[in-house]
Order: sequence, then structure tokens, then C-alpha cells
Amino acid sequence: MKKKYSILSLIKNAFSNNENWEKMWESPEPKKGYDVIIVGGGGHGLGTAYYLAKEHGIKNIAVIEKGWLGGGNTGRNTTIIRSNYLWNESAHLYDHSVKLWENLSEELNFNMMFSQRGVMNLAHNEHDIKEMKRRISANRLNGLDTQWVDTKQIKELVPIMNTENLRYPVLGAAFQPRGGVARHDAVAWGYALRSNEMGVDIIQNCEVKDIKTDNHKVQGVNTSKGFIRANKVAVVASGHTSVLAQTAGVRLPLQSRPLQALVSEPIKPVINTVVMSNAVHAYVSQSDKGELVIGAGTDGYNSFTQRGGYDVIEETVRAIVELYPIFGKMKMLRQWGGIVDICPDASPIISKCEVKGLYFNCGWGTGGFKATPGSANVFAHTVAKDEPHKINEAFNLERFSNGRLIDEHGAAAVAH
Amino acid sequence: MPALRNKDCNYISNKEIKITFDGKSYSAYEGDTIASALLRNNIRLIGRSFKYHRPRGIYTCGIEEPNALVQILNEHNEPNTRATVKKAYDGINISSQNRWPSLSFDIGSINNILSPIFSAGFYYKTFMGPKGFWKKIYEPLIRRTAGLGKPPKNFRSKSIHQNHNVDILIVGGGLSGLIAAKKLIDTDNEVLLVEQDSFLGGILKNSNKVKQIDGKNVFEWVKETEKLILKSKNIKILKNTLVTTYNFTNHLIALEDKYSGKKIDVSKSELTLHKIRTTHTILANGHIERFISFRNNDLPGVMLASSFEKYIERYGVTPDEKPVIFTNNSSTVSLVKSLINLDCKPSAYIDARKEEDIEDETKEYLSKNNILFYPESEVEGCEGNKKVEKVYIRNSNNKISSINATMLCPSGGFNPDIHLFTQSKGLVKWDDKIISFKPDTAFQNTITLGSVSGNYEFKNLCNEINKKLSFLKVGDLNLEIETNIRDNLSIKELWETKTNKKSKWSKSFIDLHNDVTTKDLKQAINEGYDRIEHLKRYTTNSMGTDQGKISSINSLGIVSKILNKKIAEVGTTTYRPPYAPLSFAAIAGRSTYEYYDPERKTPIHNWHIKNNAIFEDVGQWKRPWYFKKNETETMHQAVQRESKQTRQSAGILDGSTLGKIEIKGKDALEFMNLMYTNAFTKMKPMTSRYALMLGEDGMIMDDGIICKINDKHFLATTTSGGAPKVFAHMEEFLQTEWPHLQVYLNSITEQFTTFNISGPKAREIVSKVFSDIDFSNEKFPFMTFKTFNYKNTQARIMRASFTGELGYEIYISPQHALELWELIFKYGKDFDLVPYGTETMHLLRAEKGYVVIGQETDGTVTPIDINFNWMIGKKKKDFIGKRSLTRSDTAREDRKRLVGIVPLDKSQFIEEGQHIVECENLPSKIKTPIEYLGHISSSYHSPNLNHCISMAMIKSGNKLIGKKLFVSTPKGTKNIPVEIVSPVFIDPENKRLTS
Amino acid sequence: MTTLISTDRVNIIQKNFQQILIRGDGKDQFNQIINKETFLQPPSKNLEIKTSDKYIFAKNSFDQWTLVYLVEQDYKEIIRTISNLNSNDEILASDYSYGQVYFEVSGENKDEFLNKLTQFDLRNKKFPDLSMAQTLIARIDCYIYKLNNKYIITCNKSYEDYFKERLTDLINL
Amino acid sequence: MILINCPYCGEREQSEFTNGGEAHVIRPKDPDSLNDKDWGQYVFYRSNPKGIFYERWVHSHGCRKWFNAVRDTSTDTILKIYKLTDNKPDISEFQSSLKSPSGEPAVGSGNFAVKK
Repeated sequence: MKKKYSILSLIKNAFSNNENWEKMWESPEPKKGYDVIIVGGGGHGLGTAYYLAKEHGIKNIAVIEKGWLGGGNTGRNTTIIRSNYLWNESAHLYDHSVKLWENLSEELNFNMMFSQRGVMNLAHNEHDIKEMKRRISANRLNGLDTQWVDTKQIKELVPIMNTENLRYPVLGAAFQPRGGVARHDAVAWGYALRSNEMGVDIIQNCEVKDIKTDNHKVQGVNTSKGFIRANKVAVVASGHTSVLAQTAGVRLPLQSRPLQALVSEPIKPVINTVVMSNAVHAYVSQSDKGELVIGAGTDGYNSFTQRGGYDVIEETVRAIVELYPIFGKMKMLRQWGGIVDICPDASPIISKCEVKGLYFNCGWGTGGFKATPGSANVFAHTVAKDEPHKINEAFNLERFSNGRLIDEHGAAAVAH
Repeated sequence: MPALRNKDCNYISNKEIKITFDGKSYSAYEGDTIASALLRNNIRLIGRSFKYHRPRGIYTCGIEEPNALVQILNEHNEPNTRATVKKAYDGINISSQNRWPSLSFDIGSINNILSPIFSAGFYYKTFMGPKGFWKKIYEPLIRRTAGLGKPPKNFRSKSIHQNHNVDILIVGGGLSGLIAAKKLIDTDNEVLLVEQDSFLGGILKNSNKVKQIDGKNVFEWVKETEKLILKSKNIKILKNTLVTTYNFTNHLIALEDKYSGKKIDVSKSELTLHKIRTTHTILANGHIERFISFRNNDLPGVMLASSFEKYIERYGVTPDEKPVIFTNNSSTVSLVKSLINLDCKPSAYIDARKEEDIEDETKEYLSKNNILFYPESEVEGCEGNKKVEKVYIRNSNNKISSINATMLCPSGGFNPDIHLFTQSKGLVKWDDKIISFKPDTAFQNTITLGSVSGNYEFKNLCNEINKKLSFLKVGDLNLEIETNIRDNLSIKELWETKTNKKSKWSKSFIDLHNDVTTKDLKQAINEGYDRIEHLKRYTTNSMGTDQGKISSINSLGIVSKILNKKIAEVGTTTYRPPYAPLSFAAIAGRSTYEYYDPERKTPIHNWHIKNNAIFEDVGQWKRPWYFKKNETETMHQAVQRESKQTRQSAGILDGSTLGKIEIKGKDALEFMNLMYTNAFTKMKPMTSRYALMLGEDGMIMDDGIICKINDKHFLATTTSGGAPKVFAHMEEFLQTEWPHLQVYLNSITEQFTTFNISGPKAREIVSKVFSDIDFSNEKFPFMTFKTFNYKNTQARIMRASFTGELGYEIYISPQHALELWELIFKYGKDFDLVPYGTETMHLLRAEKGYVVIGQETDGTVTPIDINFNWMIGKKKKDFIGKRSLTRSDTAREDRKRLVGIVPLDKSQFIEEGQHIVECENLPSKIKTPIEYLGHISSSYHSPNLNHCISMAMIKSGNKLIGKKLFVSTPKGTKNIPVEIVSPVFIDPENKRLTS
Repeated sequence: MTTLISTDRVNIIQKNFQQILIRGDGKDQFNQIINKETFLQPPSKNLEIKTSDKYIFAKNSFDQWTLVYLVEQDYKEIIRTISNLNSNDEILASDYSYGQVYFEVSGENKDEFLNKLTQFDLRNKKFPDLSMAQTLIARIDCYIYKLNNKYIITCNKSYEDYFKERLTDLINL
Repeated sequence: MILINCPYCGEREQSEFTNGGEAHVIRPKDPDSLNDKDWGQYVFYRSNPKGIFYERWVHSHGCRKWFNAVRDTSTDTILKIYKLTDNKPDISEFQSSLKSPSGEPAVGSGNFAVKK
């Protein structure tokens, strides 16, 4: 690791007026060919390049990004991290990710600001309570730390929450202390920094037009900067994955929908844990800069405009103002949307396909950010070994034929 | 002492008001903003900057303000309020923000001393210290210094929404907006004119740039035009209303402050959110002056030139008698004229343009009033202790001199306010004449007029408007506009001035709100963040509450210089709605708190309340959960009582919330066979049957009872939660897949109130109530129904029950519901009839092994999994979901199956949601995952069997009957030994049902 | 009939009417049967209303009509009409008499007041006289009939209290 | 919010409608004749184009009638509304403003504000 960052490096550079910090990553022109091309320069894509280089010794890699690094969903989510999913396969995958999060800052020597302040899923009716009690018990048997908290404990954790005097009172919550939030840009930049150091080419503003195949074997990609040859192509382009898959004749069961989020203006600390409420579609945490980061539900129709309908913002703010009345006196600073690729069973696809050398990591829907390191790690294994890792074995394409779905709709009414 | 004021300002009344700022009281005038009130009392220091806690003053006179954010203590501690917009009123109590202990002495300014270390993105490069330091030390410290205002206090809003549907929306009541409105008077277009200030006029009232219109002074012209508009039949005006969001298909959001300049009456709605649907949108929202980066350009006392002029013209207050003016364009001469009119004089006029480019009339005016004039010069920087004291000027031959001054007014040129235009998804283009972006191709019906479209020339304003509005065919309007300044703007590109001061602590700011210096931009580009979106995120440039209104174009200029690219190539970051921070209370409107979601009540809801029912939310319905016999009875006791009494004598449940659908038509039978798993063909008329509905994936979606009146007329019930979904599901398949089927559907959920009475004595009670119906087993067998006339209304009784007892479901018109319910109780008293709620219903059906959709089924359960194989019409060619049942995984042998579970030690209780395992104990700290066979879906203490009964879904459960296993407990490590049994605990032969 | 709101610019009166919901294909045979049973000719254009002081007969959508009796009928007659209609296979008639609530909204400011609860365009050019619409008012599915300068709004009875609270709460905000 | 012109009720706001996903997906006449893979394609796979998309809408808070629409998913503009009984308009009738399969449209995506 050449570039070392610490308080010492900050002091050293202060003396030279911060003028000779080194470039974190180069933006070269693409070479003629690579062993592996990763399409999509978000957290998952850059992470895959990092683990391919670090754990599988494959360095002749190009990460090709249509826009700018981390410009897709990596830069548009509500940064929530948790692993309290219902089914074993999901719990193992997401917890593999949380474990990697826990020392990602050290590993990349780039501060992810991973703050394990706990994530709370509120129960607003008897059905919610039953569903959460089941998930807590399943999580416990899978070694996760989810526990039931009653209204009194909730009020201690979040004093500003209005638990009784609202249309659907808060009856309790499932709380995972190891859950939390992290700085979303830092993931993309940290992985870019370190994979570039290991020789990975990071190519921005280079859009993949289509994937070239020849009798069921991948040849390379046609891009806005010409054709680039590759033995293996790994597509991890979230909302655009099915558009690119189509060019290789592969059909994916994805629907791309806008998912919106918003931030408030910055204020002093007022809420120190992450609170999610599936029943009323409102998710809130407060960033270290003081802004409330609030997540909404998905829009009801397919769209690639990265901007959803205003009615969805209204739905979310109605719920937030009811749950936290004092937020009524605050103001929304910015609203935006990403494009999330949703699977019929609200679980991802990390899988090979019928075209040799072509791999897909997509379908994360509304819950992709939390899985960034875990997904990248097992996807690197799948690409390197041409065999899925044990953890992502179940997340294959065949499940939509044999019916072995991993239905996380319960958890993912909108999983954030 | 009375506050300073200019003589003839038409927009400020001379009624004095008292305001309090940081504990001290000041006097001001009605119509003042907080900023103009403070400037009247010569207050320059108003806040501390976000990151370095540097002293900050009032920088502008409007929505673009980056510094003057204050807290309104008497309005629930509202944080981050723009002092330059919020109107003051008598008794307003304001406090500054982000400083401790006080504004003048702030501990936070230690950040300024450490600022060389706090370079761009420093927090990514440190705070990674030893394990746990981030959670315990670094993060809490950062969070405490972050944020600006303190959180609000106990607040409940009453803001409301107001929807509008208009033909033309005019955004901005300035000169261009008024001309457009005047053209549209009494045409057949419904027009809405929206203005953010409390007065119309825009530049006419905010500056000295326009002298006369058609010979009248500007104030008179605006008053006259306003009167004409108000008299018109087709134009409405909204003042104090700021348009914040431009959505798709011309749908705009505007926020009206109803209490602008008044004390808020808490019983009324203080904010109204206007939601405007329009055919055409005319953006006439003007321009915003941008600043210039120079050394210490953030010192209190630096204020933009046109803002200074606006305080003079609009608010009648002169912030300073002899400011230094520093400009790169021809517009600032009107400020000089305003000062001269007040017998004040700028202490220096610094113009960056070459001498020959500066207009002669400006040079003559300056020399006539012998004002110190520095052509082809620029301000190198300024210095002072918490306010401007010295200004350093670099003249045309590069020599630096300094003069004393207390205020410095820069003007870096004007940006068309394209925020709303880009929100409408239109494209903008760089214009080298005005050195800024201006609107180019609109994506929706958007027309931009005046300075927002990059046209700063008053002379051809009218023909621009006539041309652009010609498609409305409303005739031309021409005005004689006389100005105080040269008509077309001449400007020299200037983003940042040179400084040779190499000190680490001298800062030239590019974003005042988030403390981003021009050095940070250069450093970010060195580190590889050269894409404009990366730059914004790495340095947080223009991400503050002002969204960089006065500085974001400057940052593009500086970046394009560093990368030596054209600014159009650098591009802009995405303008994200809202235009200015938008109140959450206004967005929520009145549909929050108790009105968050509609509440549905059954026709006999009041009876339940009178009989101390405790309610449960089921979808939007309020359903009785259980009935408290007396004050002290707990839920458990009530449910045990209700369950026992129903099995021993009789119980009655209000089932009105269940969905009811009427299906009629020639092909009704074929339709029902396709929609449900059951075969209805051989079903006899006037009988009923329990049925399952699957999704196409073969998983159970809903259940209900189907009554067949005849092959062409069915009545179906659904679960309460599933009612809308099932009705929509039926309509979808009928219209999109099988339009050839002649079938009609009507939802009749609300047309019948439903009472479910069951128990051994049920027959006696109903025979008394409906004396003319024969309830004998022969005449009224199980799963049949009768329709009859009850007091001239259609009524129906079906013999079925969800409790496993002898039971009847009575469907009665809502008109006679209460009367019948009370009649049943009159007769029921001698048979010990008890009203019961949903909890008892869940317990009784569990005793019978009946499933509940959403509890035993979770979207991954097929009919076979819950032993309903017999309900699948094998001979049926097709029904929704049939094919999915034979997929390899769905037909797999070891799928989870429904079983019953009883604890070996009858006194133990099994919790719902727990899991069935094979090991006796669980390790206290589970590291490696533990295999489980399935989960407990339902668990109750049965008063009728005197032990806990549970239902569970376990892998190959049907093969494990009789096996001994264990069930986990929520907290403990000792599992409960249990036995797997059949899920039907009471009356497996259904004798009670069919006797 | 109870008066809910009565100000100089908005009046809302709660009423109670009998109503029949009819489904059918709208062809000649359907019109003849309807005419025979109700002595009225069903409107044929979508969203069109035929009315007199005794009834409102509206075509709500492609296969649905509502007949609202403004003057109380003998309820036995209504039940008889419904069963006669239902005797034809290609018609479904349901008694909607007591499952609905009805509000008559009049007054100069009625449009602006209703537009605080719905985004529906009430202007004449988009919502002409003697026409009807199904839309959302205060987040509830409603039918709204436009008679000369007044509306009749109906929704399901279970929403009655919530709907009335929303109307009365709004009048003094 | 998008304005949708319901063929039966006229122009209404999109919040009154519910989207029904891809249009012209016919339910197999004889499901038992399909193998698991083909049946999986019908149940779970729908096309997800960036550009011209044939989709279904239902006026769920209005006349409750289903109808079809052609929409450009890269700009959310509705190009055509047609009844279920009308036949499918040919794709050549519409031209999407996309520059390349996954690129951004010249006007309307809201993310590329500057005219290239």
C-alpha cells in the first residue's frame, strides 16, 4: 500500500500548503484487451476489481464506467447497513458483508466512517410484531445480534419519536446493534484508490454500447472508446444491467424502478440510531454532517430518469412528520433518485449465465449498499473461479425456473 | 433609539417594532426582514461558518444568502432560517447559530487555527485510529460540532395543501412577469402569478436600474398594473409564495408563508403548499448576482453590490455610507447613483475592465462626484478583526495599495436563475456574452422571459416577450422603459483575484456556506477528483442549504481554468429540487398525525366502544381485538374467557370488515374455476365452500368462502387485508386475459354487515331471532345458505364457522345492523352469549387447525404445504398458479408442511416465531449458524385443552408426526422439548360443525 | 339530512339516498331491460349524467351505471327492481342504498375548498355540468356528480367519520 | 407526476393509476405443455428496456379500466395511449431520444443539463 493516510500525512501536507497530495487513481485510456472487464464503476464494481486483484491475483482488469465513479446508486442511497434478513441464504450473504464493513477502513486505509449505531425496524401492528419475532429468532440461530425492543426502550434510544399518539402506534421494534451507516462515496473512492494501486485500470466516461459474444462465449465490449477485448466480462451496472445483458442475448428477470431519497438541512445531533418503518415507508438516520438522511419507497413504474414522482416524496414526509413531530419545523434540502433493479423475489442475482465468461451481479433492488463489500467479495470469487462461492450459490438464475426463490418481500416491503 | 431609515421608501411602514437578537433588544420597522432590521442597528456579525467557525456577516438580501442563518426561538426553535427572507414582527426572538458560548467569542474557531490540517476530504484520511475510537471518541466529537442550528422543540403543524389547475403559471412578479400578466388580462387563459416577496415589481423595487416606464415612476407603474390585474376575471396573484419544485408534466410546487411578518396563530395553518398543474409555465424568476473569490472574501462587511442596493431601495436602510465597490461589469453604477441620492459616496470604485471598455457616462459620473476610481484593477484581499477594516487594491500596473473601509461590495456578474428550468429537465447552454449558462431547449411547455433567459437588455424586453408569447395570440404590448444604467451588460470574466500572500491561514472562499476555499478545488483536482460531480462531493462545494446560488458557476470557471477546458465542457452538477429548503410540515400538509391514513369503522363501531372493546388495526379498519369485562381484566384473561364461553355456550364476532364480492354473468362458473384452486362445477346451488386463491407463482395469496347462488351468480368473501387486492386481481384477469368471458363484478363489502355467531347454543339463539327460518340440521345443513327478506332488505344466513363450532354468518343491510345485533344479544343473554374479538378468533381457529393467510402463509406456501391437496380441482384444465405447483422445487418432497406442536411439559408455553431444532440446548453466543427445521407460526394457551397449542411449518413435517423435537425460547439457552402432532386439536371429526 | 358546514362561501349538507349499482354491456337489449324496470333511459356516453329532481342516472365507466334516487322511494320497490334486473344473465344489479354516505357541496368557494383535499380539476372546461367522475378526495375513493353549481359526493360508509372530520377540520384552517 | 390520459375518463394525475408492467404478454393457453424454464419466463421475466416500452395501466382510483400505453422510460414521456382492444402500434412509429442503448437522452433525463 503505497499511499498511507493518517493524521501524520495531514500534518505533513499542511506544511506544504496541501499542494502535493498524490493522485488517488489515474484515468487512463483503455488498453486493447484485458483478462477481466468489469462494467459499472460503483461500489460493487470497484470492490470486485479490488478482491480479484487482492485475493485472486488477477490484475489485468479494467473497470469501465459510463459516467463518473460512484455516480450511480452508490451515490444515491441512504447508506443503511444491516443483515437482519429472514432467510438463511440472505442472512449469511448480508452478514458476510457486515463483517467485511467492520474493518474495511483499516483494510483500505480510507475512512468509511462505518458507524455501528444500530438499525431499528418498527412494528406498527400485530402482523408486524409476529413477522419480526420470527425474523429475530431466525437471525439468532444464524449468529446475528437482532433483538426485540419494546416501546420504552425505543423512547430511550430515540427520545424525539412519537410512539403513541399517531395513526399506527409503534408497538415495538427489531433492533440490530451491529447495523448502522457508512459514508457512501468513501466506499467507491477507497476501492478505486487501492485497486488502481494494484494495477487495475479505471476508465471513466466510457460507455459500454454492447457486449460482443461469439457462439456462446464472450469476446469483449464495444464502448464509446472503441472495442476492448476480454476473456471474462462481469456486468455490475445496477439499473442498466438488463439493458446490457440484452445486447448479449441474455434475458434477466429485472425491472428498473426509481428509488428516491432526501436530506434535510444540517442540525445538531437529534437522532443517533437508524430507524426504519416498512409499514409506513419511512427510513431515517442523521449523517455526521448533521443532515437527516430519509429514504422513500420505490415508484410504481419502470423508469431510468433517476428521478421519481413527487407523490412518493409526499408519502414519505407524511410518515416522517407523524413519527417525529419536531421534524415538521425543519426543511428538505435536496431530493434525488436512483435506478434500482428489482428481482421478483427481492433477492439479488450473483451468477454465471448461458454465455461462457459472462457474469452478472445485480437485482439488489432497494438494499444494495449494505451488501457492497460482501457482494464484491463473492462475485470476485465467482468470476475468478468460474464457480459461485458457497455464500452466493443460491442467488443463481435457475431459481426462477425451478421455483427455489428466496422471497425477502417480508423484509423488503422496501428494504433499505 | 429609533432605527436608521431612508426617507422615501415605499415598502416599509413607519410603525416601529421591537425584536430580540441574542438576548439584546433592537427596534425596527414593520415590513423589515430580520437582516434589514439588524442592518438598521449596524449589526455586522451574524453567525459562524460551518467548518472553520469563522465570523460571518449578512452577504446578500434574498434567498441566495449563504451566511445569515438564524434560529427563531419563539417559533418552536426553528433552525436555519434565512434572516434575509424571514420577515421580522414585534416580539420576534432570534438567536445566532453554530457558536459556543457566544457569537463574538466562539470556541469553535479553533477549527480555523487548525484549518491547514482540515484540508478537502481530511475526514477520509484520518480518524481510523485504534478499534473502537471511531465509535467512542471521533464520531461523537464530529457530530457535536457538525450541523448549524439546534433541533426544533415540541411542534405540531397545521399546514395545508392547495391544488390548482390553471392554463398559464407565471413564476415571478417582476418586470417580465408583470408585462406577461398584463398581456393576458381578460383573455380566456386562466392565469396564476406567483411572487416570492410581499410586493410585486422585482428589479423595479429592488434596484435603481429602471428610472421610468411610460413616463411614470416605477412604483406608480407597478401599483397601476397590479390594480388592473386584480380587476381582471382570469388572473390570480399569490404573494409571499416561492416556487420550489418543477415536476414532470408541468406540475409545480410553491410554498406560501401565510404569516410573513406576523406572529403565528398556532390554531391556524401557518404554511400553505400550492400544488399547481398548468398547461404552460412562464419562468420570469430573474437572475442572481454572483460573488468574486479574493483573500478573506468572507469577512463580515463584504456584501454583494445589488444586495446593498436592494437594502437601500427595497428596505430603506443604508448598510454603510462609504462602501468600496469592486466590479467586473457595467451594472454597479446604479448603486453609485443610489448612494449619491442619499448624499453618501463610495470610498472607491474598482472596475476590473480595461479603461477603454468602461462606459464614458460611468467615468464622467464618477469624476463628477470625485469618487476614487481604479480602472483595470482588482481587490487583492481585505483584512480586519471580525469585520472589514482594510481593503487591498492591485492597480493596472500590478501595484498593491490599501484603503480603510468598513464595507466592500463586489459584483461578479449575473447568472440567469436556471435552477427551476433544469428541474423541468430542459437543457442549458453557455453564453459568452453574459459569461453564464442560460436556458436553451425546453423539455416541457416552459417559456423563459427576461433575465432568466439571459436577456439583460430592458430595451428589447417587450419584443422578446411579444415574440415568445405570440403563440397565445393575445396581441403585443410595448412599453417605454428608461434606465439608469447602460442597456446591454458589458462584463469581463473574473472568478478569482491573484494574491501573493502565501500564509497558510489566508483563505479565498468558493463556497461560503460549507467553507470551501479555491485551494480545496485545486487540491481535489490534484488528487484525481477532476469530474465536476466528484469535486462537489469530495469538497462539499455548493452542497449547503443555499446550494451555491452565488458561487457554483464561479467554481466551474475556476475548474475550467485549472483543467484548461471550456466551461461548457466542464458542465454543471445536477440542480436538485427543491430550489430552496422546503418545510417538511408543508410537504406533509394536513394528511399527517391522526389523518395520516383514513380510518374505517364497521356500522356497529359505537356499540363496541360502549362495551369497552380494545381495538386492533387491520389494514385501515379498526377491529375489536378483545372486550374488557372490567377495568382490571388483562387481554390474556379476556381472551381465555371469551374462548371458553364460545366453546361452552355461544360467542359472536363482528365480521363486517371481510371483503365481499358479487360475481354474475353467463361465464361466472368458468371464471371462478380459473381464479380459485377449487372445482365449483359440481357444487350444488345455495351451498358454500372454503376456497384458496393462488398467485401465478403457485403460492397462496388469499382465502375465503364462495357461495354459489347458481352457475351464473356467486358471492365470494375475502380476508379483510386482502379485499382490495383480490377485487383488483379479479378485474385484471377479467379485462386483460379473458375479455371473452361475460362476467361482471361488484364489491359489496360495505353493503352487508356480517355477524359470525358460533357455539353449541348458536342454533337456539338464531332460531329465536329469525323465528320464520327452520334451522334444523336437515333443512339447514353445514356449508349451505339461505337468502330472505328482513324488514324489506335483502339478508343472507350461511352455516359456516371459523371457530369449528356450530356457527352461522349473518349478512344484513347496514341500516338494520345495530338493531339486529342488539336483538341477538337480547335473546342471547339467557344462553350466555359473549362478544369476542380477533384475538379469540385466532385462538379458536388454531384449536381447529385452520390457517390464517399472512400468519401460516408468508407468500412462499402452496396449498399442499398446508395439507389442502384435496382442495385442488385435479380434473380442472387450468387455474391461476396451477402450472407452478409442478415445478421441481414446488413439488419437492421435503418442503415445509403444516403440523401441530405441543410441549411435553404441559405447563410450558411456546412463543410464536421461535424455531424448531433438534438440539436440546443452544450455546449462549451462537457463532456458527444452527440448522432449524422450521418456525412456530401460531401459539396460544388453549383454555379448552388447558395447555399451550402451536402450529408450525416444518421441513417434511407430514412425515414427523409423533416425533420428539425441541423449540427455542426467545432469550434462554434451554430449549423446550415438544412433540409433533396433527394440527387439529379439537373435534377432528368435525362433529360439532355438522351436528 | 344534517348540515355539516354552513359559511357564506361553502355549505356542506349530509344527505341519505337510495342507490342501485348496475353493471352491463350498455347495448340495446340492456337499455330496454333497464327502461322496462326503472322507466328511465340509461345515459350512453361515459361520465354523462341524466337527472331530474327525483333521480341521478350516471354512466360511471365502461360497464357501470349508478342510479341515485334523490326522493325516497318505497324500499320494497327498489328491492323488486334489483331482483328483476338480476333475473337477466347479462345484468348485475347491487343494492348500494345503505352502504354509502352522501354530501351535497355548494357555495361560491366550493371548488377552492375541495381542491384543498383533491387535485382533481373541477373547472367547467375539464369537468362540465351534468357529468360525474371517480377520483380520490382526502385519500378516499369517491364518486363526484356535478349538477348545476353544486356537487354530490359519495363514498363508502366506513369512511364517514374520517371524511366528516377532514371537512370540518379544514373549514377553519 | 406524469399526466395520464385515461381513454375513458380523460387526463388524470398518475397517482390515480396503478402500473401493470409490460403489455402484450399473453398468458400461455396450455401451461402444462411448457417446461419449467419457459413457464418461469412467463411468470417472472418481463422486458425492461431503456427507451420505448409497451406497458399496462389501470385507472385504479377512477373507472378501474385497464389500458395500454407506450412510454419512453429514459424520459418518462408517454408517447401513445391505446385501449386493450386496439392492436399493438409498431415500434417504428416512435423514436426514442437515446444516443445509445444505455446512454442518456439528449433532452429530458434531468441529469445531463448542459447541451453537448
